Amino acid sequence: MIAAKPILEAQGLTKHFRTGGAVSQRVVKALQDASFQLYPGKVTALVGESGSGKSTTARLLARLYEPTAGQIIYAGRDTVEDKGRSKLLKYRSEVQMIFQDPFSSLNPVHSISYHLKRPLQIHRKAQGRQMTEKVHDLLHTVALTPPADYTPKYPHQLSGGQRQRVAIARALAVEPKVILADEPISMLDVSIRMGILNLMAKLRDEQNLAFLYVTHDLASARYFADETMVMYAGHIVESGGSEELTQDPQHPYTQLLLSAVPDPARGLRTQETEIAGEVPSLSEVGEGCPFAARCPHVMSRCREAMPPVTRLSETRWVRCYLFDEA
Amino acid sequence: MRFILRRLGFYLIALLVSVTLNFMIPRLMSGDPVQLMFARFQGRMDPRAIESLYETFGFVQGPLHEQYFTYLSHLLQGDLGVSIANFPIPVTEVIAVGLGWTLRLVGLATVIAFSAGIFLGIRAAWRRGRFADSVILPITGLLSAFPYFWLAMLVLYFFALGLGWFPLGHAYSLDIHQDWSSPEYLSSVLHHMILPATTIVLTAIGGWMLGMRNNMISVLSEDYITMAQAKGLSDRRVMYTYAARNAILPSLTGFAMSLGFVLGGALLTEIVFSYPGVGYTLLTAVNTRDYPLMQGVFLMITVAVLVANLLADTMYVLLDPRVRAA
Amino acid sequence: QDDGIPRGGIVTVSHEAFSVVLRNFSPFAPTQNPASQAFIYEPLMVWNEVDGEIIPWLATGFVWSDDLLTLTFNIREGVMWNDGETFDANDVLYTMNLTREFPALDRGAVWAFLDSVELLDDYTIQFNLGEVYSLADVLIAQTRPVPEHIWSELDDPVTFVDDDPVATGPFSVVCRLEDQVFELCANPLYWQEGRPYVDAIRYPAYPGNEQSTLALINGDIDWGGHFIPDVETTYAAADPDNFNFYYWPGGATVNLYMNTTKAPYDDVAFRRAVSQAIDYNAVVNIGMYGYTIPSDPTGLGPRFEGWASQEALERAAELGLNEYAPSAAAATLDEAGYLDVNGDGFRELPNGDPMSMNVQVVNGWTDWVTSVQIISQNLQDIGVNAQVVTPEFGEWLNNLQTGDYDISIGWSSSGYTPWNYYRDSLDSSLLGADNIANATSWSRWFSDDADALLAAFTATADPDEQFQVLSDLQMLFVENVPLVPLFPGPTWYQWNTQQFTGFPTADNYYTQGSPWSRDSNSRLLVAVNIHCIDDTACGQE
Amino acid sequence: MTQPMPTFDQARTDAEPLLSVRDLVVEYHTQRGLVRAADHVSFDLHRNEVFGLAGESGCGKSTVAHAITRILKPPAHIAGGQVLFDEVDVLKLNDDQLRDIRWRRISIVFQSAMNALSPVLTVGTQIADALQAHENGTAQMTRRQVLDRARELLDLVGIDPDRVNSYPHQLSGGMRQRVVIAIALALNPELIVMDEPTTALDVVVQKQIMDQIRELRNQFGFSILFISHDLSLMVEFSDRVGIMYAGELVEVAPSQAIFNDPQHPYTVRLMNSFPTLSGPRVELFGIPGSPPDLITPPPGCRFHPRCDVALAGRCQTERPGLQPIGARHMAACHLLDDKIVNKEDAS
Amino acid sequence: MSTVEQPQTAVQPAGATAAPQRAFPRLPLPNWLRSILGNRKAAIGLVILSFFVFVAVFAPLIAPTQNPNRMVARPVQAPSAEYILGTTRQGQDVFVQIVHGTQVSMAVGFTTGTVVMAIAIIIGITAGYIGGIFDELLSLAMNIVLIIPALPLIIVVAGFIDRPGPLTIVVVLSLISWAYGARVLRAQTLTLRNSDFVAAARVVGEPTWRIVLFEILPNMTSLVVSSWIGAVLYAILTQASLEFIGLGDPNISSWGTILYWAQNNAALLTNAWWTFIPPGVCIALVGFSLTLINYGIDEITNPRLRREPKVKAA
Ligand SMILES: Nc1ncnc2c1ncn2[C@@H]1O[C@H](COP(=O)(O)OP(=O)(O)OP(=O)(O)O)[C@@H](O)[C@H]1O
Ligand SMILES: Nc1ncnc2c1ncn2[C@@H]1O[C@H](COP(=O)(O)OP(=O)(O)OP(=O)(O)O)[C@@H](O)[C@H]1O
Ligand SMILES: [Mg+2]
Ligand SMILES: [Mg+2]
Repeated sequence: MIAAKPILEAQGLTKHFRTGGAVSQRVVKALQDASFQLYPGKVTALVGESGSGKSTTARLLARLYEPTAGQIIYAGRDTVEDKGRSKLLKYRSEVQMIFQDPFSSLNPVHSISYHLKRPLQIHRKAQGRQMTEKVHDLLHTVALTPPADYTPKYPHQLSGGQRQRVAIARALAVEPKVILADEPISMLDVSIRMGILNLMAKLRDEQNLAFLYVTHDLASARYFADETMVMYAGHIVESGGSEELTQDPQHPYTQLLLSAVPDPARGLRTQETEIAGEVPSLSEVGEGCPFAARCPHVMSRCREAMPPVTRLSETRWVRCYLFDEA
Repeated sequence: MRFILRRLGFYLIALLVSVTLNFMIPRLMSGDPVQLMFARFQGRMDPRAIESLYETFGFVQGPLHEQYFTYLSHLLQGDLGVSIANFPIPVTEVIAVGLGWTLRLVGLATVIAFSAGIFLGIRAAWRRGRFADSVILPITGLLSAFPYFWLAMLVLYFFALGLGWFPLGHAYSLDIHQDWSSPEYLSSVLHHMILPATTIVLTAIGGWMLGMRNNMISVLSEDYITMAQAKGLSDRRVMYTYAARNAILPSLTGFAMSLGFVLGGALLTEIVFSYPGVGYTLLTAVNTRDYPLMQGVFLMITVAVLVANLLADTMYVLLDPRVRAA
Repeated sequence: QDDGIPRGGIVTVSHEAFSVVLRNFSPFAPTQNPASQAFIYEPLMVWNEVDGEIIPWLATGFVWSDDLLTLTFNIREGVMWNDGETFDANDVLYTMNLTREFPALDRGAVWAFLDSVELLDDYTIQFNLGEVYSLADVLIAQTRPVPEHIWSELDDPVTFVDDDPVATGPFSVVCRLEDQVFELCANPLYWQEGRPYVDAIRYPAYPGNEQSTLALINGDIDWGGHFIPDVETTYAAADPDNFNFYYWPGGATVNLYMNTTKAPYDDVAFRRAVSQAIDYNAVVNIGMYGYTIPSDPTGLGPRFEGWASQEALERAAELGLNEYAPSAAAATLDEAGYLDVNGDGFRELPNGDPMSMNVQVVNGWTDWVTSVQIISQNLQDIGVNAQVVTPEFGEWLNNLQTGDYDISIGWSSSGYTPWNYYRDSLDSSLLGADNIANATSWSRWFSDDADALLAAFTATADPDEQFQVLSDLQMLFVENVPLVPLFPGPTWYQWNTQQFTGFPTADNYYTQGSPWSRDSNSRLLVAVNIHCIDDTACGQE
Repeated sequence: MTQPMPTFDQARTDAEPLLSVRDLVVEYHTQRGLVRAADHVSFDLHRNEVFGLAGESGCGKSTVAHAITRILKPPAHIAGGQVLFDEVDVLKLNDDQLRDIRWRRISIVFQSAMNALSPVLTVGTQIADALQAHENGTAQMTRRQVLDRARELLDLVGIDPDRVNSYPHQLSGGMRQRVVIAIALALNPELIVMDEPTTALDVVVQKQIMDQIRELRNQFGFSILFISHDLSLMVEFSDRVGIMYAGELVEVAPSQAIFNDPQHPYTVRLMNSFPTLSGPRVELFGIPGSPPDLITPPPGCRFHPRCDVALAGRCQTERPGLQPIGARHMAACHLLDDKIVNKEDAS
Repeated sequence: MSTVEQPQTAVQPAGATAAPQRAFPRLPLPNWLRSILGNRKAAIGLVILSFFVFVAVFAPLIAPTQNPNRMVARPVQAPSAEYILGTTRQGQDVFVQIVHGTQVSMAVGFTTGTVVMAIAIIIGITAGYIGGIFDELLSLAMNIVLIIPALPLIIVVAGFIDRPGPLTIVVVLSLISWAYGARVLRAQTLTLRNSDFVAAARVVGEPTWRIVLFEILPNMTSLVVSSWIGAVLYAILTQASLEFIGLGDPNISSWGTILYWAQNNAALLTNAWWTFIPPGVCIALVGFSLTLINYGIDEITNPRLRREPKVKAA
């Protein structure tokens, strides 16, 4: 697993949003000091509750936001300073993104073929007659067949799952190496979710793509991702192999999260974990561990500084003083 | 309260801008008021007299910024200068007479139009396709498409000149002495207000009604309305406390914005119904290039609109708890 | 009083547009309520425009010295200010000195020719002129004295807002002043025995003609003075017995001015052709609703009939001036070389350059706008490319004064004699150093002959001599056509005899009837003459 | 949360059902045509039971819930069937009778609490409104008493009672949902219809709320019609589950049976559509295709276009009815006819 | 400056496809006319409007004249076979004036509406899309222009321009009336800017100008159209008012000036109704047709506003 070199890497990635008017500014610390790697042919999941900063992470990597601090290393090179359209265009031909809501990520006024042709044109992947062929190929890849049925349609004429497939096809059009998928299935019906996940898994395997899979559904992370990172209030608190992490959570927050997931297979009504408190507001988090307020094992130093990364194994680390030998 | 403070800040800026605009406009206009006045006497005034008039009128020479600051400092002292056309009466006095009448008439008519429009809008949305919705709504729509003055004149000729039900003009019967404590005078004022106010109401009501109806229809499909109904609340309670309270909010902003419009539009009412007021004063001031008066009226109208907006904002804050916290 | 004249009643007057009442009755206010010019502060003498007589009022008469350099006025005795103080020559002297000290108050511009004023006794005052100026008497006679005992106490008479006037006039008591109406009540101390007959004059606010017309038709107004379209059908027909109107065509002549500093207006032949091209009857009947008559070529009008020079009129007829004769006009242009050489339907300048012109008229002055529309249509008919433009008043005036126009309709001056008409249009001294054409010298047509004649007129008080000078001026005028007289300005005047009588009528037009004329105070004659038709009509309150 | 919940088996199975839905048909009149969002839906709900209704988005779950509480609005229209609540047909009640049972006997918790609370009224007012609208139920309560009761209710759902004066926007999503539940509890109803009460919430909050509901049910013993598309939660929380597909109820069974032994091909595939946290990691497939357009539903069995075991001919033309296939287990599928026969044979 | 932004009724997501699902209003041009005509109100409005557009376009053919204000006949004739709408006090043919007036009034209305919308689009979208301090300033400007009383300002500015006429009116109205549209468009742009499809377009590498023109703008079609119609209506009414109070060019034949002259000639007092009634009715009809079209657009984009189909008794 470690053998391959990471294709995309975040180093100390931090994003602070400034909100409010000129009078009273508030800083939302949406992402703090995040470091992780994405590998070709691997899916890395990012799970956490709503507002914990998952989308922010994905959008930072997609260069939709400028990071406040940190590096985004693509193929060994920091790309944060790459600005201007041509440099970004280069980056974007390698890193693509899929959005949560297939209803709003396709422009209702454009046809499916427009959506697929644009990236081909922008990144000069095809021209003229080739273009149509290429569009059809893409639709084939995402199992929208026969392609000719779909090209003239508009997004509203497709179902959610079909739309999400179009979105995937659009991302694939530029032949990227990395795909950032921000909750790609959460808006879809249960019955079609697996189709999309399986499609992405197929792409990962066939095209050796690296995926960042953002989700709030731990079970799907277990199913789809090779590695999983758990995020809480802007911090990645635990990371490790998906199976390992879900079966044997270490960080108190991960434990809490897992215990909250309804799971009929685990037997009915067995879990009885008292959960108190709520996710802190991101504009109010202080220096310490953001989970301190809810943590059953809280210690005084938890409130003073964010615990450092403690490596538990080759692939596994956690940020919690419970594991800090010092 | 932060909301109100912000708005206050905005009004201050708006005031400054309009004051500046006010200062600039006469300096861009052609036509010298003293020359014009002289011309009106058809050449019988001695040039020496004109010279000294320039001085008396207080035409400040000198660099523009100096003039501007003199203007501002005069304004701060409540000194709007002396009306040229009504020399030597101070502008404030010229305006004072008209402003009261304009505010009374327009204020009353606007409040009536607004309340009636809101009320009818509520009814129309509540009972779709019934009388208010299918008969009154199109009629008010048609009425608001009529040129105001045209409708007003027809009304005047028909009801005042033809049928003699209403007076032909003026704000009160000239046979009654102006005395705000006399019921006879008050009823005369009301009687004289009926026609002009009705025409304003007739042409304005359609907009409010349609806006309110549409907002109301949107609100009615909200879950909280269904929930209120499911709770078994009376129709009245649901309609007013739950639906209308929410639906009125957008109209309220519109209401504030429309005041400037209505105050300005009062000009036509004043002309058609020989009603006293600032609108006509403004028109005369422009025609005679009575700059101080023109500036004064314009400033007064602007201030009145700003104050009305502030009131509407306050209302807004009272009605919408969400902005209170913001 | 047992003169049999019923007393009482409130006469309702409509005059110029105003929408709210303002409290100022100062006789010096640059834009006064016409009321205050006559009914409150009275003049020394009243000039009756209709017969040209000067009627003794606060002064009983005046005498010129033989050298025409001093003028002595006798002030009436027994006149009281409405606060009970006595009025005498001291007040006149005070007023004269006030206007000298504050030029802004010198509305009659008397200090242009006056040297000094001195008191001979309490009821005699002498005016010393710097040079001979034979029109000084009328101008001084119109001075309206203010009470020294009040005005001398003021800080600044120029900005004095006179809301409770102390004056001598028949209606000098401001007994009601509200937002939309003011009333001037009869002065109980008035010097004319038993006058005025009515209790008060009421001025309601009417923002425009439309509104006063409605009120007139409704019988709300007793005495009106404004334009009404189709007055017979709209107004008079509503109550033929009582709703009367008479539009005396004695106002100052309205002219067509041409910018004679530019081609083709510098060419007298062109100007003559314009004079021949206009359909004066259409202008008067359509533009002016038939409320006036076409002007004669000298521009003097019926009021100055006595001054008319037959010689000049004959010459004008010879030249075909002021006659609607399109073919003659065309011929004149042909002859002068204005031909349509390029065949576009419009004539070119004799040198072949295209010729087109804007005819200016003030926006909103609809009677004039229509007149100008007719005129431009007339000019187009003879192949002159004329278009109507309607700048706002300010720009229009500015254009005329700076000479930035082609042709324009415009007013002229009227006065006690026709001299003012010619002086204000032709006197070269009116062209200011800054090239501003003052008064009505907008045609910018000047000549030494004209200047000399104008000076000669005021240098003598001899009627025959003056007549001769004026004849020469008329001849000069028709020969050169510096401007084209269109029609004498009608004076709008309506009266309602449902309640009041005593107004000038068409048959007995004893003086100018309009309640608001700027030129004279003759409405004072009407005001002291109006009375109820009978004791019941005015419903004594 | 000490006592385990009494399961359905321990409940009074023999008693008359509290709610009995019979052949409910609901239609929406739209510009595009008639949408039959509930087509002959029948099920029973017993006292003290949690009955779950699951299915894909748009299959008609909310429609059924709203029909039962009679809060459907135009263009919806109840085209047939009966909703017997305590043996009274709710669909036949007039406005007054309806008002009488509403909230006092049946209350409802909406899908999204954000939208179920008016943003401009305080939480207290909205609770008080429910109390005061039913004077006969809550007697003549004074303003004070009403507010006290509101505070009590908030306390019950684990919210600081001082929040009565808060506005909805001042509360977090979870708190708002609790407020809505508190309002639903206000008059001690016998049945609470819960239409996806936690869908908009995070798992942790969802867990808190579901625990709370469970505890309250222990305390007050009301029945719940529980609607969700989250099958895990559904199975965990409900006693019995009904699976809906395209406006039809295709299978009804105790939740364990649905989870362990689904019978209808749709249920089978649905159960194979979501990954679980525990247990082996098996490959999941989902269901190919998408739910049908209800304006032009497929003839015969509505699931047949997506069904890989559909019988040629019969499934395309003949509509299967809901049939018992085991103890308290019903399903609507032609394939199961054999099973029924088999079972009958066996017995 | 964040004032309270209100949802615009015109932009509510249309539930035309499936109600519980989120869908954006879709108004691609090919269907544009069809959906308008499918709505009864809009269709009636469109028919009335087309009539006037037809009259305006073919005015020279319908009533050939060199100058519609030429005095051609005996004054104040009642409508007759020769003069369908009679003549004015000046002997002008009212029918000819109205026909040519249609041209002027409609031209002013539509030009102004278009200029206003152009300004509103540029300012609204820039403010909404670029955001930051730029947005703060532009929003401030919008709110100020909105709050400053329009008609007085128009009168003052019209006075300042001096030479009145249709062009002046277009310029003045455009300068003053853009703010409302800009505000609405800004709010909508803000929403759209944060939408996923814009983010997706950026990720794909679309340049900013293309995002604004091809991704955002087409999604605001209905909003732009209804604001445009609103602006046209406002321009036509305001033009008439300005001309009526004498701030127009009396030589031009437009509905407002015909009314101005009728008023000056005391048309109602002399019973010359044919000079006063027809222009007013024309304005009202055009105004009403525009209002109807806007109702229609509202209903098309927000299906909730539609009259629901009649439900047959069960
Ligand atoms: N453009 C922005 N401006 C200001 N704050 C933002 C912005 N985008 C996100 N935030 C804030 O940053 C925090 C993290 O947001 P983010 O969208 O990354 O969360 P998330 O984990 O993806 O949540 P969800 O599951 O709801 O999508 C939130 O508090 C959010 O309010
Ligand atoms: N107001 C409406 N007008 C027209 N059709 C409607 C309306 N409301 C719902 N429908 C249709 O009725 C069907 C059932 O809708 P319903 O809301 O009951 O589904 P649901 O199962 O509750 O879905 P979800 O899980 O998304 O809440 C859907 O196909 C929908 O298209
Ligand atoms: Mg997210
Ligand atoms: Mg639902």
